[in-house]
Amino acid sequence: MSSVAISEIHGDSPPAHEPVLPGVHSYESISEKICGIVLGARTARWWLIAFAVCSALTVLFFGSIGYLFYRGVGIWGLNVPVVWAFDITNYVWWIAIAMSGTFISAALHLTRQPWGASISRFAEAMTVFALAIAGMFPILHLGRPWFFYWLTPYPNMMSLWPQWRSPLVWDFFAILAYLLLSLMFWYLGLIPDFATLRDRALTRGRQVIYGLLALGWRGEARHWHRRQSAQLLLAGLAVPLVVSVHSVVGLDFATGNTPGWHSTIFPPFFVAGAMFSGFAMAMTIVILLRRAFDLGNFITERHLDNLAKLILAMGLVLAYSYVMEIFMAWYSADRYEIYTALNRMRGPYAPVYWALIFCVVLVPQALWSRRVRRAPWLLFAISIVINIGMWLERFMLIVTSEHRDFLPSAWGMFYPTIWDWAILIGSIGFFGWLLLLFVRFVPVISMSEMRELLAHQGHAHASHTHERGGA
Amino acid sequence: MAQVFRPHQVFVLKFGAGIVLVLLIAGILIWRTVTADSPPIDAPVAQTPPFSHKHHVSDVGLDCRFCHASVETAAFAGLPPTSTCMTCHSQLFKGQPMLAPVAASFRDDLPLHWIRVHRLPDFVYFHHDIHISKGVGCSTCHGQVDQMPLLWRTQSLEMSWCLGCHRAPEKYLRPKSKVFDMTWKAPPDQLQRGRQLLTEYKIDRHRLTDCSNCHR
Amino acid sequence: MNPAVSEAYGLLAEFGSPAALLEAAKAAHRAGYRRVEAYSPMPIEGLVEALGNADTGLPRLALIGAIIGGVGTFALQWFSATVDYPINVGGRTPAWPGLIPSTFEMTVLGAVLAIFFGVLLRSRLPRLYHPIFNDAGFAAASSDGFFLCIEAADPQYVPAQTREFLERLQAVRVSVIEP
Amino acid sequence: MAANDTDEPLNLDPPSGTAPQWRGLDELPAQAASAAALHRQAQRSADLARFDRRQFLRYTAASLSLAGAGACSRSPQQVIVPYVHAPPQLVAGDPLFFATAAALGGAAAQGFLVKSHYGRPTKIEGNPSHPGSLGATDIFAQASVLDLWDPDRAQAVRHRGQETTWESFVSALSVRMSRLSVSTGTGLRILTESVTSPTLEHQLRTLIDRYPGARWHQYQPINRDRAYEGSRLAFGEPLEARYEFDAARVIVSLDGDFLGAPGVRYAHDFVGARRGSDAKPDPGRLYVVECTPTLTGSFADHRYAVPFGEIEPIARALAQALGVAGAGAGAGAAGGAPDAQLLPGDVLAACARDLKQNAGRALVLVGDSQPPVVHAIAHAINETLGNVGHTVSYTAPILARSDSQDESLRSLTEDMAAGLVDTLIMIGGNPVYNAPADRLFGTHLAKVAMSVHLSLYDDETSARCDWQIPQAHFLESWSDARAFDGTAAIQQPLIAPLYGGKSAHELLALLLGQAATNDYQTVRDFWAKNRAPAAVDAFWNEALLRGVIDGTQLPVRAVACRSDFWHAQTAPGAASAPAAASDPAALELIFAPDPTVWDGRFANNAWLQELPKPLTKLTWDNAALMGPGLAARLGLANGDQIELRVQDAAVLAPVWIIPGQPDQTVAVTLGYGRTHAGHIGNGAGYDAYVLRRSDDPWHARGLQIRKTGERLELATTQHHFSMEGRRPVRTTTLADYRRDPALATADENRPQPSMYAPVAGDGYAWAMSINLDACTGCSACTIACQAENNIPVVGKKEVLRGREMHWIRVDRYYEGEAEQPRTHFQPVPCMHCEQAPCEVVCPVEATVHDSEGLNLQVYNRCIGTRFCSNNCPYKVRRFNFLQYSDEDTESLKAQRNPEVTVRMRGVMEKCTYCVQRITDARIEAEKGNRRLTDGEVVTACQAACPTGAILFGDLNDPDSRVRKIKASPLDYALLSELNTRPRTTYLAKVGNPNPELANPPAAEKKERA
Repeated sequence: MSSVAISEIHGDSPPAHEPVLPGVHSYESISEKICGIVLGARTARWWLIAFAVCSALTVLFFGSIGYLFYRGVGIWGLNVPVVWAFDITNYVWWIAIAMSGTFISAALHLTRQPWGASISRFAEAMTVFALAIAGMFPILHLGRPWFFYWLTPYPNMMSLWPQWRSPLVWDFFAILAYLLLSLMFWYLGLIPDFATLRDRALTRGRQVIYGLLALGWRGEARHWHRRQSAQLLLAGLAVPLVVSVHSVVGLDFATGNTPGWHSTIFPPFFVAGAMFSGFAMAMTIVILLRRAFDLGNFITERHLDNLAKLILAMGLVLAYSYVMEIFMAWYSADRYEIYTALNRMRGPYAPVYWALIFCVVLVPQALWSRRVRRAPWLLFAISIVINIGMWLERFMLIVTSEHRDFLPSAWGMFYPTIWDWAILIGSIGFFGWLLLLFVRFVPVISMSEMRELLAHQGHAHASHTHERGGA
Repeated sequence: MAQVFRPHQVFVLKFGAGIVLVLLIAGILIWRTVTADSPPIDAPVAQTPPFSHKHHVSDVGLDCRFCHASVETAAFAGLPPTSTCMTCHSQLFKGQPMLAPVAASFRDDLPLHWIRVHRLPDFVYFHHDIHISKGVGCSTCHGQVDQMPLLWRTQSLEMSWCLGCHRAPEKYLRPKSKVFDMTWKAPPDQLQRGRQLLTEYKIDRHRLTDCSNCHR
Repeated sequence: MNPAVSEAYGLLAEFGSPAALLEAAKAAHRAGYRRVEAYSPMPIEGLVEALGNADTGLPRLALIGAIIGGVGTFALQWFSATVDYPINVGGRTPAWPGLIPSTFEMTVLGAVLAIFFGVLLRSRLPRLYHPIFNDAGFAAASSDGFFLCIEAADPQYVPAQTREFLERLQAVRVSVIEP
Repeated sequence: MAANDTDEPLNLDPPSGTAPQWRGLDELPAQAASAAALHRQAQRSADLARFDRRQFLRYTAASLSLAGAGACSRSPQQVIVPYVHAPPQLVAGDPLFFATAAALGGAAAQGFLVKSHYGRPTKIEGNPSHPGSLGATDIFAQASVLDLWDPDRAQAVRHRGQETTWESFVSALSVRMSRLSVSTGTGLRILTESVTSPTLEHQLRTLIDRYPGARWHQYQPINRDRAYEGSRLAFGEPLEARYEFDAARVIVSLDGDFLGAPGVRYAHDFVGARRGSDAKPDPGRLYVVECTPTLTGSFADHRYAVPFGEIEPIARALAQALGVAGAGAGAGAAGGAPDAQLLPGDVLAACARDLKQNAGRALVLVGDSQPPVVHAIAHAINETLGNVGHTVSYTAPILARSDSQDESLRSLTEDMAAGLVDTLIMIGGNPVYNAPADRLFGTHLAKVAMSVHLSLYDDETSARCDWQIPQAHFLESWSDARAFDGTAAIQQPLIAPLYGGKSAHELLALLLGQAATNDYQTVRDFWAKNRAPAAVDAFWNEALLRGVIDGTQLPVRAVACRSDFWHAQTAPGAASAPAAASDPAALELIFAPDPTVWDGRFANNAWLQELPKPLTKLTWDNAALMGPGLAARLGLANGDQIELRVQDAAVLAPVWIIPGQPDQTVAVTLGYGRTHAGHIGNGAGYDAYVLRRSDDPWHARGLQIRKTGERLELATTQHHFSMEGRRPVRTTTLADYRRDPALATADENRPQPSMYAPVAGDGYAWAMSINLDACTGCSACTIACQAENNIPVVGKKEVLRGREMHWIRVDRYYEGEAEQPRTHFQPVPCMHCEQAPCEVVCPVEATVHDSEGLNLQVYNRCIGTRFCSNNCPYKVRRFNFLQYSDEDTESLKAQRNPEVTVRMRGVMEKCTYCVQRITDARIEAEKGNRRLTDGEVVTACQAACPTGAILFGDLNDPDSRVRKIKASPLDYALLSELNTRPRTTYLAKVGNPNPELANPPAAEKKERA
């Protein structure tokens, strides 16, 4: 289909418009550059250091999980009334980060944004990894995790089924569908690049590994054709799915009667929040990669600029929903809702609330400035702040609602323990660990799509001359 | 370029994958058999002394309640104290080596140890008395004990199995007179008889599948 | 004719640019060749049409998968909650809206699985060994080579003439593929 | 018994507690081989490891019931006769109920029906036919079953710490006794606590007759010296005042906490009269003047907080206002004092008028800690008002001896100091720990040649004694005890001593040289004494069956009040009370028994340690209680550590701020800071006995407070005490109620519409009603529930995290300003909502409804998402964040109720309406093809509640009490606006303030507004 796009690219990109791929490129140079990162003989020092750090954190992560399974969720600071805290906060945070990847590449795919090509690949990778981690938390947070499979409907000796009306069951299916779709979407895109790697690999070992991964891809026209229509279909399915997944996450709370949760605004609110933090995380990683492998030619400032605009837009949507939340509380005239709203601003967790307002509402406003949007390191800093802010937002949302609900006699407080932190930090380390492996052994940018882009540019150019010739 | 994979290598790969798959399935099956509850269904369980229900029920003609005295009155059917055995065996087959453990137990006030054949998990609360009084026969759950030289389990005793009856009791209910009848077989018009019994016994069908019926 | 040649898998012609390959494919089709395959490092517009039969059949598969996933899930929920083991949960009788989210997710998943495996099956992938790889230069097909292969199985395939035909299409290079 | 070794105990699970099933026992080896048998059992307990829990329980059941049988077969003809007609209130079924009685904490006895599972006492219920119980129990009774199984109990005879045998003690003692007998016992001293056991009294007196030189001392820290002294002042002889609260309309309590004291009868009578019939409240009026908040004060219609010393002047002023003969004279110097100084406004006058109007139906009572003269004044007032014979009557003391225990201890310690004590035998008690500091009991104890301590625990006193003899728990030994009205009851054991413990009777029998006789023989002989031998068996069986001995109630005595006491020396505490009042800086300290560990004897009882103290909601600690004003003045906050110094004694204590406490008074509770209590009690709290002095044991003046700067973590189960205008507790006043019965519940709209079709059912519909007007906050329900449902104890650290597990908690709210707060208690179990929010969010159907309206929690299906807890607006669900239930301690397993699953970690749990009791009862009924009748199912909390505040029954039964009571206009649902449609509802509280009093408590203002 992207070939169909040619004319349109030509159409909606006036000559003045800077090209997506500046600098001279040939099909060969693309393969050269990108395969170089993977097949390059020596590993960069920064990579080794980063990998060591992340490995340590990964060990911490799984160590903590081991202890968690051994002792029980009591090692966290949970209690009644606050039965959910870091566990679910991390879950929502990670699944929101997962949002961007599939969504970005799918959306870009559908809207045929040529500039998406260079960022969709690791955006998808990011999704898969974040989702894998997000998917762990619903299991980790269980009192008896070894029975998590009771959420699946299968004929059993108890003749029991899941309780279909529980949002947790919806969650289960949502994550399942989302994870599989992301994986397949990602892998479908990877196959031809694996083939390229297979054919350029110098060592037998790599030939075999990449050969297996490439499934014997040989670039047949019909295969290309099917793959493309498949990608298009998957992209088309991905968008509604992603929206539904985060709506379901929102429903996890909205279906509860806890003041501060029981609100119809939640599903869209969560979708917006997810896009927001997803884009922010994408930004973080884009900038790092760009710097690490100096991909400035593939990931241009225009990419960053567009991404920044998206973040700004989502930030505004989010800010709006915060206002609406408070308005709804007041408008509902519900004693409990109102109290919760006020308690967030003045209660024991007020610092968290104001911190997140700063991170999520105020900071992104800097993106109005074009100069900021073009300054990678500023963007990087902002994206980090946003990520932190979004974590705080989920924490605030969950804990402040729980800790003071209906009966004053049952009010309580939550204080995190060392294990709460260990698992949060560990999960981040594990994410980094996966990403590092990814950038080292998988092409970070889709070579086939790059080639397409190149072809289009060439073609566009050609068509210009042709017209002149005709005149 | 050279082929990355030669045909025979491809074959090896496929074959290997096949092997792995087979091993996986085998592993699961083994695991299930290893972790299955013991004693397994239909496997006679050796006891000391080698008590024979067949002998005591069909040959001697003892009633279940002679030994399982509280089956009608309590949750637990009850196992007989040694003294019950001795009511007869202080006279009959006195010297038999087979009966030595019983005599010893009676003499030294050391209880006999029977191996449990029908066991339910901790969290399941089963009451014999109510089942008996509502016309559920012994053999429905315990099988034809009178034909068992050594006792064995004939039913899975899993929740789904329990539900089988609790959802459709009419298939199994008997008239009171037949409860202890080992040879009872469902008559052709059981369903209709069963429904009559349901009303006669005042059984509230709704309750039967309540979780609280067995779990507390 | 030379048996050695006739036992070949086919003739492989390499072209300099996507455009050239496209032209060659069209020409081959016009010339009546039907067992023709084009290989390129990226998708090329019109190539499939040029070779004939552009139908992927994937949308149909997707639809079937979606229906199975959706209807199946809804039916399962309805059956288990109202027929198999109806349980009083929160004093609320089972209502369909509560069953929709899972149904939707599974509808999508059904379609996704159908599409993914549809692609692989219809493309006969994975296929690790393929004669085409026997050609030393074919590695370029995954980075900057554009190839057209007329298979020996083609009824019109006559080694000498076919090679001549291909060379006429300004192929950079034409070589025989060992079976 | 063999059967019991299998999974299915036979002999001990009969249809109901009738005699025949003990046929099982006859199958036991008749010869007393129980020790040997037990031993063998113990050896076999190696096998226990591979048994699952219930197998284990039944296994122990076997061994223990064998032990129990052994107990009975100590002499072959002994037979325990179980209860014949278990009252309908009690669940029939496998377990047996045995009647017994005990005087816990040395107070008046309560009668019990102890539930025995296959020979293991697992649960204590009240004995309806026992006057001291009437079917209910207090927290101590409920928790005492845990003491029985406490692995920390003294388990062996010890000589100077070395484990030895009973025989060696016997020989050592006999040597000494033979020497003492020469000197007619000079130098032999017995120290007991208050004795209510007629048999024990008889034995002791016999001993004294036998050895004229010997002496019997008695001391316990919480004693009634001052009450008896007061009656001696008033009537010339020590008498027991017996109150008839059900006849009293207007009650004035001067620092008297009759609702908080051990025992349940007074609470039952008081509330019973107040509640009226079918929730048509007809409350009398209760005035309370007290020095620190108590349950009684919390219940009062008018409560006033005054310093300790002001009680006496108030009493005198009241007497004067009532024109009591002789009042106005005397030391209080309150003669002409205008009561304005003492109580706000014209309270005294109004109160006096109220009393006058209700003369004969009024009652004035005084707390045991108040000086004797105050008691005397109260007696005088009651006489003047003609209350005697109606609301109060007088009998001989129920205690064997009513002379001053402080005095008795003084003489003992002095003799010890003088080296006059050769052999000291202590029966129970823990004087080294709880004797007044200035008696230096511990130091002098060293001068005693041979000291023997018979006690449940190897405690502080045991550590300083030559001999420590493990005492048999009251569930392990025979004895008898008197109730508050003197009615005697036999204390019969349910099980052989687990650790070879000895009873007081056995020890005394030994001293008397009757080594052969056991406590069974002793007790039986005592009661057989003046009966025809033929009649004895019948009498004995009857006594054991009913749990009371008829005709033992003490006769009422006619009394005449003297008028010479008005000049009696006032207690030092009150000497210059006005001065204290005038100088706000002068601080005073008052002592009170701890609400849950009492005088320290229950310090090792985990249930009581974790039971939130009714008013402070503190667990595992005692604190120094002070009012907000004082705290503000000293710049102290909750948990700040302070040094309390009285003269040269000082302790470090954490501060706890409590509204309604006078600003110059700091209150400390006794019973903490134990060093030899056991794993549970050691190191919890601080020891307030250090500050206690014999000259004024209840009160100390000249208290100095120093802030150390340290902070201590106090584990409280409720952090927020204001209702935030949400009105979980609804109150009204009698006046308002008469005007508009529904006023308190007016703003409720029930039932709200629902989108779902109602789930109909013609079966049972279980429901509960909790009458807030009857709830005194005593928390007996909480402990009863814990005992019935195997609820684990989590420990201080977990409580600090907010993870306590109680299925029914008693919430406490304050209304009004901090100086004069109104206090409300609200027991909150699971509401069993018909439209339960918790169920819809559970992904695995672990919490669902059953057809009788129970909101079930299926532990074995629960995977622990905790979403249900989130969605429970009442937060009554409890989660096993860690492995809380003890899986290692065998004896604790034996205590558990085999009818209830023991929960593992990671599982949610909550109140089940005692589904096990419902099921057992239903099965019994269905076997008879009949429907359950009202009162056949009683939940554990309901059974324990002294005031019948909790009512449980079937809503579909047209004439069930619960259905009737829910028709009351006072009936309301908690958070009804959420439309959860709870099956548990509440009855609003109806106060009855005196219309004359200008300033009704703030709360009522609120209500009207």
